[in-house]
Amino acid sequence: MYSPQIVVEALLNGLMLGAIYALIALGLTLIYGVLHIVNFAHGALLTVAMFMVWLACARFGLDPYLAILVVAPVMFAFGYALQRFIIGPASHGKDNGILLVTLGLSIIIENALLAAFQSDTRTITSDYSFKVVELGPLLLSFPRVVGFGVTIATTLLLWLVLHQTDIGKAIRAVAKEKLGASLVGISVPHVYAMTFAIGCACLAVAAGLLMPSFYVSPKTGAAFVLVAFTIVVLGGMGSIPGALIGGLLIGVVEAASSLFLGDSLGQIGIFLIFIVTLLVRPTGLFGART
Amino acid sequence: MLEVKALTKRFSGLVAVDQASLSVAKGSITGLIGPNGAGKTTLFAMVAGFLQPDGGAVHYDGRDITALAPHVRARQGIARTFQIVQPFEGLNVQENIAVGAYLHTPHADEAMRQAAEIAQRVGLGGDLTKASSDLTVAGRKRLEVARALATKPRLLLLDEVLAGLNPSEIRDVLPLVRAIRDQGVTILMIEHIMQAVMNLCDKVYVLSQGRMIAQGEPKAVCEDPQVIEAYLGHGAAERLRAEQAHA
Amino acid sequence: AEPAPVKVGLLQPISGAFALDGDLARIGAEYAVKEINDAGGIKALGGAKLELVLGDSRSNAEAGAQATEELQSAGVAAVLGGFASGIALTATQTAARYDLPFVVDCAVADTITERGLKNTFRFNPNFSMATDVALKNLVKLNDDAGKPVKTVAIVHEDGLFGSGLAKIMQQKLPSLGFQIVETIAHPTPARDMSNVVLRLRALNPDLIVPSHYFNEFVLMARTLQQQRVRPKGIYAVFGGAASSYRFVNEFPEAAQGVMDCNHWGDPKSPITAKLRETVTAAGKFYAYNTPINYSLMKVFAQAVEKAGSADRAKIIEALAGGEFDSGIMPYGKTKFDAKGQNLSALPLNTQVQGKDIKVIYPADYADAKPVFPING
Amino acid sequence: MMRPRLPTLAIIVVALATIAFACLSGALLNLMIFMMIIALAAQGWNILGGYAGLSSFGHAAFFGAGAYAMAVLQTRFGINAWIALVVGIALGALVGAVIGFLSFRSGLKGSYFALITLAFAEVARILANSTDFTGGAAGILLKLQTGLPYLQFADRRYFLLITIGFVAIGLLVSWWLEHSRFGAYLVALRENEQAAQALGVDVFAVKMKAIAISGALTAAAGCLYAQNYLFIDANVAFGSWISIEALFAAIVGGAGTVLGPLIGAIVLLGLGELTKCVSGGIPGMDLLVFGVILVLSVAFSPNGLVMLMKSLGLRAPAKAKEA
Amino acid sequence: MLEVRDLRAGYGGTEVLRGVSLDVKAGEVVAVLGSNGVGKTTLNKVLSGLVPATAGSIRFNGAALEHAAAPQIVSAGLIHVPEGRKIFPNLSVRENLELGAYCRPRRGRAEKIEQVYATFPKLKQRARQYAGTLSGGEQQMLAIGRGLMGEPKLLILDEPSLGLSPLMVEEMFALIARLAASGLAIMLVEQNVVQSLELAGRAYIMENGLITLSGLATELKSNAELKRAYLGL
Ligand SMILES: Nc1ncnc2c1ncn2[C@@H]1O[C@H](COP(=O)(O)OP(=O)(O)OP(=O)(O)O)[C@@H](O)[C@H]1O
Ligand SMILES: Nc1ncnc2c1ncn2[C@@H]1O[C@H](COP(=O)(O)OP(=O)(O)OP(=O)(O)O)[C@@H](O)[C@H]1O
Ligand SMILES: [Mg+2]
Ligand SMILES: [Mg+2]
Repeated sequence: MYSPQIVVEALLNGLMLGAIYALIALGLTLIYGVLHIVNFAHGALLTVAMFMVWLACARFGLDPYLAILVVAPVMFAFGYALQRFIIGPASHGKDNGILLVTLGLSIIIENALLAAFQSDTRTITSDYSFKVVELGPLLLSFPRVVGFGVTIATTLLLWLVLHQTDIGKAIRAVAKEKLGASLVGISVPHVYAMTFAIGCACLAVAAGLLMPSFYVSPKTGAAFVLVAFTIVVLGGMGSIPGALIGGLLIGVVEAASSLFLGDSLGQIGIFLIFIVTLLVRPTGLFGART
Repeated sequence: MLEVKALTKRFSGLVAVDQASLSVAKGSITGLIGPNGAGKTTLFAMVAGFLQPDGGAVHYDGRDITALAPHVRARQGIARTFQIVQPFEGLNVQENIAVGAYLHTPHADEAMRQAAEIAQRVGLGGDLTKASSDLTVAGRKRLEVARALATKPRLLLLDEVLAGLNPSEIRDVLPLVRAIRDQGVTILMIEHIMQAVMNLCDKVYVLSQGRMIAQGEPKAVCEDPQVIEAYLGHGAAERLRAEQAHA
Repeated sequence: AEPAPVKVGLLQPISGAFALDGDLARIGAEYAVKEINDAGGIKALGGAKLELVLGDSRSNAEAGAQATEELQSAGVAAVLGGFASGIALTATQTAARYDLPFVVDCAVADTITERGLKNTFRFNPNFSMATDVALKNLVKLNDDAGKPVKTVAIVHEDGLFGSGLAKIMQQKLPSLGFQIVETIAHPTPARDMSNVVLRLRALNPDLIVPSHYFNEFVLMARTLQQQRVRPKGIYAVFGGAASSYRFVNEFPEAAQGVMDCNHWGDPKSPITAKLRETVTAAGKFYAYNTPINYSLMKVFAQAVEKAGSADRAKIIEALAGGEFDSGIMPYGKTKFDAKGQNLSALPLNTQVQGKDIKVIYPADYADAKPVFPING
Repeated sequence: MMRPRLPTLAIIVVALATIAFACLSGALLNLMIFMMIIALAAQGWNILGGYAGLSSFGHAAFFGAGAYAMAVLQTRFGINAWIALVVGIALGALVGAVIGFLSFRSGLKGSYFALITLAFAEVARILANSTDFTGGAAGILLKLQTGLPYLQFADRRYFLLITIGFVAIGLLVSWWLEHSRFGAYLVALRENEQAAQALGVDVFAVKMKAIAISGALTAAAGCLYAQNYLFIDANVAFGSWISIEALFAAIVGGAGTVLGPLIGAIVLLGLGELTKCVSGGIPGMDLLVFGVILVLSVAFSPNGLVMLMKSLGLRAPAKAKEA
Repeated sequence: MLEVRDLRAGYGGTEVLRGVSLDVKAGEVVAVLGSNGVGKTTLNKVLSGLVPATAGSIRFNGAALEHAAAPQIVSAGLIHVPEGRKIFPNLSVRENLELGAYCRPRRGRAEKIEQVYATFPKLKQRARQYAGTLSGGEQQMLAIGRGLMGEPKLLILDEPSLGLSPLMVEEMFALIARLAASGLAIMLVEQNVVQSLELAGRAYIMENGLITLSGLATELKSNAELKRAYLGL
């Protein structure tokens, strides 16, 4: 039906978009893996990061990719404070509490942004926005290609942090054994907050990668949450490689199914893949069985 | 009553239970001992239906029950306790036990009454309204036993219910186990506390690295050099010998 | 003594997804109320002032119904607005229970007036009317340019609005000599338009007919530009962005030449310019909600004058029977039919030309000539 | 656990009905109908999410099934509203059974279960949005015609009474759960599935029953919604807002308690209306305040409002004694 | 080195420790014995900062620790090897050991690990294996090894022999004896009364949240009442 060139281009495009999904899912899966919470504020936090990037670019004239270097530390600190001073104390460590607190936070953040920025849509125009990478006959969007590369690098970096540094090991340790962690002198609330902070920093990176070709409004993040959840479950909750592979997979599935089913029905493709995977492998692709 | 025939279980490469067989006579107390990680708990899980074996069969009362779901086995009279205790944390002690009692009565009042009675029997009579999460390890082990008893089992599988008790407490529990047996419940128990094994068991099986390496009367098994090598150690064997001589 | 003011409800999405639209509408309505009151209020009621009561539909149907109930409790003489079809459908129904007159602004679903609710009127054109005009003008546009367009691709969002339009287009375009090569639906919000654009690139239609909201249009236009897809024209119907100054400002290149058939105020009226100024001064980008709600308020005031009373039944009677000046909307005389639809309502065709949005059809209101085909 | 007795429940229901009849009209009546619909949906959620510990993020699937059954049967097949209501409720149970069969057979629980229900609801939403049978994206408009056979009333207090009746049924079901073997089994499998199995609980069967009951109650809410607003589309009926609303109300009120969902629904929606007053013309300000209050309420009543009331109630006499 | 005076603590409303006082001197092995549920584990948790003390004092090498947080206590060298091991199952054996030194500078960590390996050669064989897949006895060794990595001045061992096979129990006590011989102060909480008293210099008997008896292990061993209550003789 379609020429091979279009199909290849669509799949590559899906792969690259999937990388950004993966980056968003990365934070989510990390937070899930350690804090065992489904973070409903993730979408809203992505929106916050996107607004920060927008501010940095539109107001302070920063390059969107350079803006990541500024926004990531800010989001890191913001995430740290959020978990340490709000989510942690308010939820009393209960699953239902966390659910409500993160849902409540997403309402707060979304509406605070609405109050501050109105429901207006913001975009930035950068030199890259319309640039393409020509690969023979294939036209690949430059921001997407950058996004793909940065995602892979970020995932690797995260992997290294988790496996080579003390804090990384502490994060993994706390994920499975809180009491034992306290007994070797790890401060569990600190590690929780660090995990949340890293998750938020990942969002900052994703925001920087998205903004050159996307828009932001107070509700933008919501468009990505559902797909991020799907990826997290697909890859196996708490699994970093799972999030990466899951993201790429969902990107490709989305591209293929929207090419052949249309964009609307194509969304079903994502959910069907998700449902079938769970029914066949209830802990996701890389999830450990409990 | 229970025949375990050449059961095998693998966990991705590791053979946890390797062609192990045992049989439990009706009305007896049978022991299952062996080093840590020998596969004892795994074997229990297969008998109770929580794990599907990769080979072999489980016969109960002469019938092959290998394919039955755990709740069906429970209804046929097989009850187990968990080595790592698994109380219903949100329920109090009495409610915990009542869940077991519901197997034979749909009425809430009756189930709660039976629960109180059983709690009394295992020594939890004073803790009926305590949250199960507030019990000590030993309390929770009793709760495990009580819940299992509430299902009115004919075969009771006990997994290290004596661990964490001090010698005098163990001495107090031994009659309880015997009393359960005397009321017609056949018992298969995993235990590391040899004092109890020697005192209670009619017959002992020794599992090591998934294989059954010895079986017989407790005393004979403890003399078995293979068992001493793999499980008891010379020190413990000495001590046991000394104790037996005393008794 | 001062006569009792006439309360009029304005139901708009002040918060939620459509909050921006609600805001623009409010500016228009407030402007009209001020004008009317400054000119001495409702003469028939001894100079009674209009008092605007705002109802927030929060961009969803239940809240719309709830806000209508609240407006009813506040004792309004009528409700104006509604904005989105889903909200308008439930809100008019709620108002119907109280025989509360309800004049819909820009919700386009035909069904809104087709249920025969006595209280419900619609100021703006519905789907069918708008598409008829859109198609007529499209044929004219194509004929005038020497029929460069043969193949058409329809891209629409999959909600009530986009799907409804696409359906009508699919029915009618072939009989007008256009071949539809593909109809592509996408969800709102869309995360990505690349796949849509890739399909368009493969199909290479002469004309793209999009109907979706602002964000998706922007995404698509940017991706089209990036992927170097250059159709002979983009002809939107109720396009969320093609009649948006924000789009024109931020993406002048992608916006160039895009045409839209949409609600649009008379560009030649001096009030249009004033409204634009007011909106811009508030730090917002001008769009059609402002002139519509401005004009709608004017129509309402005339109806009250005609009724000579703030009584609901009388206002309904006046609305049903009368002919009204249409403010700055290009509707000639507003006149509602038996079902409550304003028969003279009419969308305009606009095109982005340079840094401005120009009206190209119909000739009566046009302030520029169409540039078509755009790419050679 | 807080276990209200039957007379208490009866008093609450009668009180609600009296309030409805005696002193409400217009906006408040409308609000209360919506509260009851949400309370009913939340009660459905509570059976599965509260008692059985299987939190669902996709109760919209049931809500939508009910709503669409109601709308499609009446508009397409001219079926009587009451029959449509019964069919809608049955359909909710059936959808529950199907989702349950698939997910429980695969042993899904926790977040995995929550998210697969969400996926089912999303699939339903997308399908309903693109199928002509369900009116596609245009949704379905029900005819405004009052009279008992149409389940629409000129005096809307009667409709409110019907919604209160359903809420009462929901309360009864929860009450029964707290006093029956089935309920004990639900809680047991919530706390520890393996242990429940070991005690002879057919976990799969119990879960299937729970999701069917849960689906039926929430579908009833969907039916009533369609009948009240007379318009539904895919985003209304299958949108994630209702899944969240149901879960929100149940947990804020107290998951796994009889009165939690009702109290949660009343408090949340009441609060939503109240905060509207504080917006000060700034868009989003009201919801912002709402969110802040929500977080604070979780912080200070971690087990739900029901438990908070209980502990306040219990502490009061204790203090009296000290004095 | 450790001085505990009139320590009180509990969970929620219930008080578990009702005024415990005890001492551990440098280089000494002290056994804490008692029936189930008397509060031994709770005492350990209070000492290591997991459960807050409601009253009383804890002095460790002169520093007041009753209000200190866990990391501070670990840094001070008071290290608790908990009941049920609580190792990190998803980390490798080596990583578990590395985290044992979380509160210590990275320098010299490798040498310390080698020292632990020397004490527990089995752990060296399993260095790269996930700790969760170790056998019960190996996990107990790892838990102690992890404790040693924190450079303890006082090591609290809570029921190290629980659930271990007789052979393992034997090995475990031998090991504790070796650690004690190297000069490390040890507070040993055990149900295995006989072997504990053989190993310890002094012992405390706890009942119902209070210390009811204390003395030299050799004396306590022959205490008639004790024999009846705890040894089942
Ligand atoms: N679900 C599982 N997945 C992988 N390996 C497992 C699993 N369950 C048990 N094992 C492994 O199987 C072996 C046997 O374990 P099992 O629990 O049966 O031992 P055990 O004889 O009960 O030991 P202990 O006396 O310490 O309780 C162990 O090596 C254990 O790590
Ligand atoms: N987390 C907790 N919450 C509430 N009560 C608890 C908790 N942990 C322990 N308890 C209670 O505190 C008391 C003392 O428990 P602790 O674990 O300190 O006893 P122990 O002497 O270590 O017993 P064991 O020999 O069984 O380990 C017990 O009555 C127990 O029920
Ligand atoms: Mg075992
Ligand atoms: Mg203890």
